[in-house]
Amino acid sequence: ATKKTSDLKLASDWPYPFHGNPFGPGAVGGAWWFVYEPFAYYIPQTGQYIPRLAEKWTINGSKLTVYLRKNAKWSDGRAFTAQDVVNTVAFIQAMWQWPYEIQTVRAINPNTVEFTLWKDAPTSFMHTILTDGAMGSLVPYHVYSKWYGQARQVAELGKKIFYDTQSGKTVSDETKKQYEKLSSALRDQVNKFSPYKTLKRMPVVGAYEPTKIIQSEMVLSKNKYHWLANKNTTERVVFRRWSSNEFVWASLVSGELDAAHPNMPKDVVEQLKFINPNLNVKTVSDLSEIALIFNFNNKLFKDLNLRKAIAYVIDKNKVKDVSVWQANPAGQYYTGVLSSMQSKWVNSATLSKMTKYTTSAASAENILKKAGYTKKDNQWYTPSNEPVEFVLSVYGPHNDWVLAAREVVQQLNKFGFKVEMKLIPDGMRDQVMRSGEYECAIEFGSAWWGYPHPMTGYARLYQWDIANITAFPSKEKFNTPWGEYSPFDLVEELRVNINNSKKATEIIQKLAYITNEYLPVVPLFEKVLPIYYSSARLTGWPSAQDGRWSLAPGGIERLYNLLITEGVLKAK
Amino acid sequence: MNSSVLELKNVSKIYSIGLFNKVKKLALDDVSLNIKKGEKIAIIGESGMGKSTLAKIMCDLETPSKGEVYWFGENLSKLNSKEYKKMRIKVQYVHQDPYASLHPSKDIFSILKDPILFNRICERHEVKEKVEELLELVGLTPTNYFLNKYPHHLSGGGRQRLAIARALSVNPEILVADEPISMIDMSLRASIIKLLKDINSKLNISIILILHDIGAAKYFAEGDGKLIVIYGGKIVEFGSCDEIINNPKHPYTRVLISSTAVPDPELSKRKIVEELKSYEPPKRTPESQECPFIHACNYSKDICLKGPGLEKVNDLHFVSCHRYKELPNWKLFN
Amino acid sequence: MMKALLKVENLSAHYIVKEGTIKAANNINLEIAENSVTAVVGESASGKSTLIEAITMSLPPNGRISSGKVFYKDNDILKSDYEHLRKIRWTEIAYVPQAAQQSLNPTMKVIDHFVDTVKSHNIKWSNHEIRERASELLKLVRLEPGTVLDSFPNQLSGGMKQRVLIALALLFDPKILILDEPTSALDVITQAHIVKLLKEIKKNRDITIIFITHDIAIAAELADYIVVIYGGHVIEKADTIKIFKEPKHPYTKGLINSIMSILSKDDEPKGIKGDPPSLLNPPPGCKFHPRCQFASEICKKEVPDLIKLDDSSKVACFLYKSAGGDVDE
Amino acid sequence: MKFILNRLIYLLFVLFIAISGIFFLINKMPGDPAYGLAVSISQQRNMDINKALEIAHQMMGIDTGEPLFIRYVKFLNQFIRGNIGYSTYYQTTVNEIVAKSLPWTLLVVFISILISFIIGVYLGAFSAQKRGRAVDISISFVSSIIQAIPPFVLAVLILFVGAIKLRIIPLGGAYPVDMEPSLSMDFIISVIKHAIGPIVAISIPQIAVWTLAMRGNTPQIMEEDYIRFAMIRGVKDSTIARKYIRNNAILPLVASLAIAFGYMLGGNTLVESIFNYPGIGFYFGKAIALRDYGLLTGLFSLIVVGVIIATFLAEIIYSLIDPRVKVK
Amino acid sequence: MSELRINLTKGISLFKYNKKAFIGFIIILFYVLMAIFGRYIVPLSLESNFSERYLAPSLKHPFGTDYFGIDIFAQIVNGARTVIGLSMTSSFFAVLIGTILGILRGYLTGKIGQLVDAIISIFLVIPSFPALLIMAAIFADSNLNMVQISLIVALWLWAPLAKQVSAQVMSIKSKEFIEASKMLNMPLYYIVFKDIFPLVAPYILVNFAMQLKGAMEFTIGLMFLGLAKFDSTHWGIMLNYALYQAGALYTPRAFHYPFFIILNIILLIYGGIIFAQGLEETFNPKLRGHE
Ligand SMILES: Nc1ncnc2c1ncn2[C@@H]1O[C@H](COP(=O)(O)OP(=O)(O)OP(=O)(O)O)[C@@H](O)[C@H]1O
Ligand SMILES: Nc1ncnc2c1ncn2[C@@H]1O[C@H](COP(=O)(O)OP(=O)(O)OP(=O)(O)O)[C@@H](O)[C@H]1O
Ligand SMILES: [Mg+2]
Ligand SMILES: [Mg+2]
Repeated sequence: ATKKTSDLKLASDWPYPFHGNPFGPGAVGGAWWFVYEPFAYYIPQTGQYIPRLAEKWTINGSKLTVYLRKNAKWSDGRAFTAQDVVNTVAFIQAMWQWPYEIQTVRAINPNTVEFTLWKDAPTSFMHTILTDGAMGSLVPYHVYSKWYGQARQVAELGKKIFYDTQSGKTVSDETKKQYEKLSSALRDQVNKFSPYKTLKRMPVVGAYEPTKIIQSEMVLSKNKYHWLANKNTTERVVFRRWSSNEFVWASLVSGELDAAHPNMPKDVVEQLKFINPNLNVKTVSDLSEIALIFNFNNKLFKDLNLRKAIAYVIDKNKVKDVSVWQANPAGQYYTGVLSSMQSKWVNSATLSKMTKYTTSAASAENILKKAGYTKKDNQWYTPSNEPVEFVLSVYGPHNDWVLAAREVVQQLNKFGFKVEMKLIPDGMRDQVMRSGEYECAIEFGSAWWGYPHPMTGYARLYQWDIANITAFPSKEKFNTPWGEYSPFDLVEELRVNINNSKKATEIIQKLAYITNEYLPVVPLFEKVLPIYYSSARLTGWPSAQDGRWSLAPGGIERLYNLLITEGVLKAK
Repeated sequence: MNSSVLELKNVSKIYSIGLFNKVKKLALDDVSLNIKKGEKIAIIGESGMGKSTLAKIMCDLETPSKGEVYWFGENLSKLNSKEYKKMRIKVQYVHQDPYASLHPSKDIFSILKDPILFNRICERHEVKEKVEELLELVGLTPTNYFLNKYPHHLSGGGRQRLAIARALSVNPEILVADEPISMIDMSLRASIIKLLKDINSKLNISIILILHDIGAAKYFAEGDGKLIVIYGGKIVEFGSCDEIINNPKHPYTRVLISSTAVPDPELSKRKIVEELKSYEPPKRTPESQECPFIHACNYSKDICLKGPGLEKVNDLHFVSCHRYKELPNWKLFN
Repeated sequence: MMKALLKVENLSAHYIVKEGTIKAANNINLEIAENSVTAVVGESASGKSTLIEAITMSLPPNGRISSGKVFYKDNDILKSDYEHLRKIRWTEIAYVPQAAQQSLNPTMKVIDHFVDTVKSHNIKWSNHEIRERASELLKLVRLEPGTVLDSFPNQLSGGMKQRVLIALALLFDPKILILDEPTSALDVITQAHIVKLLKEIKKNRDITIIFITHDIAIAAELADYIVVIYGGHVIEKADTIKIFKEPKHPYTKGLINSIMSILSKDDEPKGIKGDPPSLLNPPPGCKFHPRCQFASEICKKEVPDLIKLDDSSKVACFLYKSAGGDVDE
Repeated sequence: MKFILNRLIYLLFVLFIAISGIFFLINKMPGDPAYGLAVSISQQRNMDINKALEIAHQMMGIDTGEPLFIRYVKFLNQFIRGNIGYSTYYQTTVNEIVAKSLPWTLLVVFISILISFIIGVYLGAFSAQKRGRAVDISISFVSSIIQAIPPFVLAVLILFVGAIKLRIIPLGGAYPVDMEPSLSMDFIISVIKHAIGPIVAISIPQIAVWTLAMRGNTPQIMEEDYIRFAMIRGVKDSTIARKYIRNNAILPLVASLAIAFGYMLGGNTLVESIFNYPGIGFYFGKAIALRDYGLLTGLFSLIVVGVIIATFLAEIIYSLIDPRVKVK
Repeated sequence: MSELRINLTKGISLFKYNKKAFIGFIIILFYVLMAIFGRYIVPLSLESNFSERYLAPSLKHPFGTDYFGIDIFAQIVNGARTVIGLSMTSSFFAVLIGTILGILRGYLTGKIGQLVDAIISIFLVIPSFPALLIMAAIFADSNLNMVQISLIVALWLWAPLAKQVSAQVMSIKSKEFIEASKMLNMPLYYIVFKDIFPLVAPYILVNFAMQLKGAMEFTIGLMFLGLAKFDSTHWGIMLNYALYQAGALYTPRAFHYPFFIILNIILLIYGGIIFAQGLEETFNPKLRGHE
């Protein structure tokens, strides 16, 4: 039997991040963006929104009004309406205790929904509502209507508790207990109901519906009711299980994948391109940087001089070479703004005030000597005459990190620090990091996931993950040319003023200065996604300059979905 | 003088064997026995009849399933460990297989020295002397030649002598030897029996010798020795050796005697050997009531279904057979 | 003396081991008369089995025949090729080796041993015929064919196994039946029974029997002729009556003297002093001289020849002078 | 019967202790099964990881507050009912995962053992017969070398050569997604094709094991008296080799066979992961990496049960074939 | 009876008779010497030089260079220390535990014997590699020293040996010379150490050589899992870099990279295997056949 080869073949792991229909066993994993659709896609490189489920939207203070696409349909042919959006929000608020930032959601008419944000919600949350695939199309009302009332009840109660807690009011145990009771009752029922099993299908609003899942492969079939169905010529998307990088390399060589984004050593890339000349590669910033992070509870690293010395010693280019050779090496300034975006956010006047970290052992030595460190037999000692000696932890399963760590260790040892390396075993990264059982480590430094803006990165450095992990005293005030500021407060201020670009830029200058001078982390390189795509069976891959590639970080399938639904990418 | 050194009272032994431990085997059936100091006793019977079991129970290497064992008048099961330890070395056992009963990687000196030292038989500096004395006693001479040899340097007979020497090293009063000659060359067997006889007369040690060769038993127990014939775990005939050999009463004893080869080609042609009804060993279970020999015996009757007890023929002779009086007169040759 | 069916000339065999060579059979000369029973007697490790194995060409892999001839029906067996040998084995010469207890394949039923043997000799008997024949033979050795044929070896007792082997040996009515220690692992009563059985076989069939024993008393009961082996040498051979009446060689005398018999009266049996010789480093001269009370200087240096004393007896000892003056063959 | 019963009770006791041990060991493992989900939530929603973890716990139904002992009692209670656990990651019962994956593992293990046993026994017997000659020396040399190769290296090499260089075996999976499981020829062929990689990877070291075992066993058998007696009887060499030598040399291996089978149930993690083959081992590897305690405990216990059953069978087989234990 | 003819004295003149044991011994000795002295002879520079990666074997780099441009030969020689050290100590502990518990199980009867038997059975039925993985996860952060790590590895290696030893001891225990010792009032320690131990010693020695393989595999695993301090010259880690990180299989010019690592691993384990085989043949003459 000859089969039409209008398949897109990809690799992914599942059931990440959710289980099939989010409320029932099954699996979608990497199929997420094919199956669910956000109201719009956002192209970080151009700052453009591409409308998807929404035709347009308006923002009015804390109100977001979304006008739904009239021809959007579920894959079982039912129309997609505002009621589905209302239902979805109720369900995810009930089941996931999130996003409570949405205080109310209302169906104004079948094609219009109105979101009202909670008073304390950051305005950036509008962006999240628009671009997050979970917000509108997760829970078909016609399938889950039976539980709508219950979900609503749980969601309202949850919101109430959340708002009360946030505003410092105490919540009675009774309320909490009732909430527990209601929510677990709902959870049980919904989890038991698995559309994939009960209905033998899972109605979705996205361009593809998962139709078959086995351990090694997953098939998505085209939703023929999708609003772009007649442009889309790709009948199926087939995912192979991404079990290991080598596995993906092998599949790329043998042409069993149309696109994938594994890390690949330079020689392997050359070899694969040689064997399979149809293979192209496009590297996109992953909107994150890999950094050396410190545990500030460790006396050693409290000393800024040592951190600065380390920043000088490390040869970023070399690290990048052995780790992810395609990556952008960290620039000469460690501003917390990704180096590929630095020119856009940090102005030259600010840069000129800052320390420039060109690799130089001499500078490092100077700093240390000035600070009272001494060197004997190629080993540095602190002013209190203890050897500078520490362990660098790195998460074992992340190959590129391990390679980077190895190189860093080697360089620091050569300089005269005594550094040992330690692998964090599979599954243990979170545990080790959060418990602070490390001295220094390789981790994501600044990262712009979700909302591609410096604010996201600074929040990570000074308020959330990194701040928590490293115990960097971000609430303390640090000296800047503009006065003393606490970075924690600066981030808060930035969040409030995010839509005021002048004010925001001013704050960013201060944060950049503090980050560069006080080194909460030492960036090593900016991570990139190398996307390997094959033109053997498909045509229409965008040119290398096309801004749409920048959709890839945090959901590379968005890019593929956009390209095939619009009929740009199709079988030869 | 004639004190009892070892006594068995109604001893039985039951083994559980087989895949499911289901098969119960009666290896010894209600055996009573009283051995006096300095006595010589030969126990004979075929393979699997319970000889070794009996010997091991006598030496407390097996515990009886029923009945009691007395050493020097003391019930073994009632002794505390200290008393037991003291008595333990007074009863020694010589194994059948001199290849397995000697540690393969110890030299002769340490084989003999260790038990002497551990049991404080003599002072440390006298040990060598004592060892040489023992070697001399068992005929491993010149002693110097043997001291640092290993068991594998010795012939079977030599090993058996060594095993006897080891048993004697702790000055026992009872020596039980389980078929000590069966793995030894023909030409050396007699001398081992002779050695045991000499030990008995020289050291006044009671010796219980287990054999399946009735000729050797006769050689050993002739004169003042006793003979026990055992079949299917039961004593079938018991008494003075000469008496039994010359006038066996039990049908089994008779078959046993007539079956032994006679080293005389002419006589042997005239020897009368009875055909048995069966050549299989008896299958005895704890429930067995019948005479163990019933299945093979040419004289068995219904009365034999209920086992006979040991009956007195005369002061020196006991037999366990309902029909011993009705048997034809004993003669070995036509 | 009747015509010799099997004639062994100057046969020597040795084993190769790490420490050197073991000369287990040395310059052996034998004649086996048709329809006679010959017992080969000697103590353990004297080379009895080796002699038989050499004659039947069934030495273990490290055994070698260094010289000699073995004539069977005027053909030298040692020169025949393997296939020929395989064919006359069992059909003409059946040899039951020493370890009867382990000589049956534990994974095969008794009947299959018969079947394999028949099939290997390309004899066109149907399975049914083989079974008939096997039953017949088992009855002869007083075994119950019904149960025994379908038993596995470990379900049989030692005596039964020995009898199975004898039945198996009679499968093709061989001319010569060689038995290595057929009774030594058995109890007296079973032993007597097997002896009786062999006597019957000898009486009722045209068969020449050679058997090995270390118990010279058994030989007395069964054999026509006795060959005494010591240290790998034949030291005496004679007919049974003569050997018991007047043993010649000091060793034979000692051997007979060490029998502990129920008949012995005053003359105490006494064993032979000393240990059997090592065949790896044998003493020079007569192998028996270290244990011999009559040993003279010459015994320590030279190996005595086997000399003929009269028609039926030969001895290898310097105490004797050849009757006919000539050395045996 | 009493023996079997005793043995059974004893093994159940061992099972109980082993499983309890496993439970506590696994629950002592640091790490959080919800971490992966939390990371992806926090990335996609631009959210603090701690908050994300809380949500992830909620979503996965993980109650972090429950005391370990209570969980243990619950686990045992369910285990006795044949419900060996719940996978937080796959959000389904372990039984369901086992039902999906065990058949594949059994398929691979069964075929591997069969193939390797047959080949190994033949090679070993052959080698033993040619003892000392060039063939024998090379066979035992190669077998020893194979045993020296770390298993994962072997698997990676087989995958690389078979799937990438020669392209004769598919890259992972048990069957292509386009096929419906059925008894059709096409499906069976494709299943076999997919299983080849793991089978070869498991079989090669196993062949070496059996070869060496058989080769080591045979000389002892060759020395047995019944072999010599058969030769003396004039039995043909081929019959001797087959019925007398090989059949007896195999016997002691048969018991090991059962044990090997038991161990292989769990010993395939590496191979199945490398070949992306959806058997027990694959999920076991996943369970460890993901800290899916429920899945881990369930699978681990299952493997232990397998080993115990195999041991038990081996004991019975052994007592059946060992003449010394046999009752008349 | 024949099992007992094992003779320790044979061990001394062992090499004269057994080529295999000799070769195996030489191989192991070679690596042990490498582990002890290698780093004084072959200096190691871990400085990466990306542009010199995958240089083919030459006089300067006997095994070529790796993905980082570092000399492979130097890394192998210097890494021998961790590899050999860890596996030897692990084997040692495994053998120690196995022997002690095996003898206990074999010798003791009654409740304690059964208890020991149960312990052995439990460790036998728990698959060792996964268990080790879990142990590794548990102890990953405890900064264990080499001895502790070896103990953790040994914990999952000893059980089969204990079983073998206990079987041996049980058969020796029922031997007549033990019975004789008991009758002669010999104390327990005498029976265990003077009577039994010398006879199980050869089995233990054989097992020690065999354990090397298991210990090697386990310790390689442990490094990945972070239980052992990371040593980038550990052969297992090197191999992991070669196969997974650097994708050397996919790069024709990098053939030598995994090749030499695998070669050394195989050679070392092979040494252990044939040493054990040789010992076994020597102590159990039946295995030798007729040669
Ligand atoms: N440990 C045991 N377990 C089970 N059965 C046993 C055991 N020891 C002996 N028997 C059985 O008890 C019976 C008597 O055995 P025993 O060893 O006492 O006989 P024996 O007369 O010494 O025989 P042999 O002449 O062969 O040494 C035999 O049937 C034997 O099979
Ligand atoms: N396969 C062999 N390899 C080495 N030496 C052997 C071999 N078989 C026998 N011998 C040795 O050859 C000598 C003669 O052995 P043989 O078996 O012929 O003696 P035997 O008289 O049959 O003894 P037994 O009465 O014990 O059967 C002995 O020293 C024996 O150890
Ligand atoms: Mg006995
Ligand atoms: Mg013999």
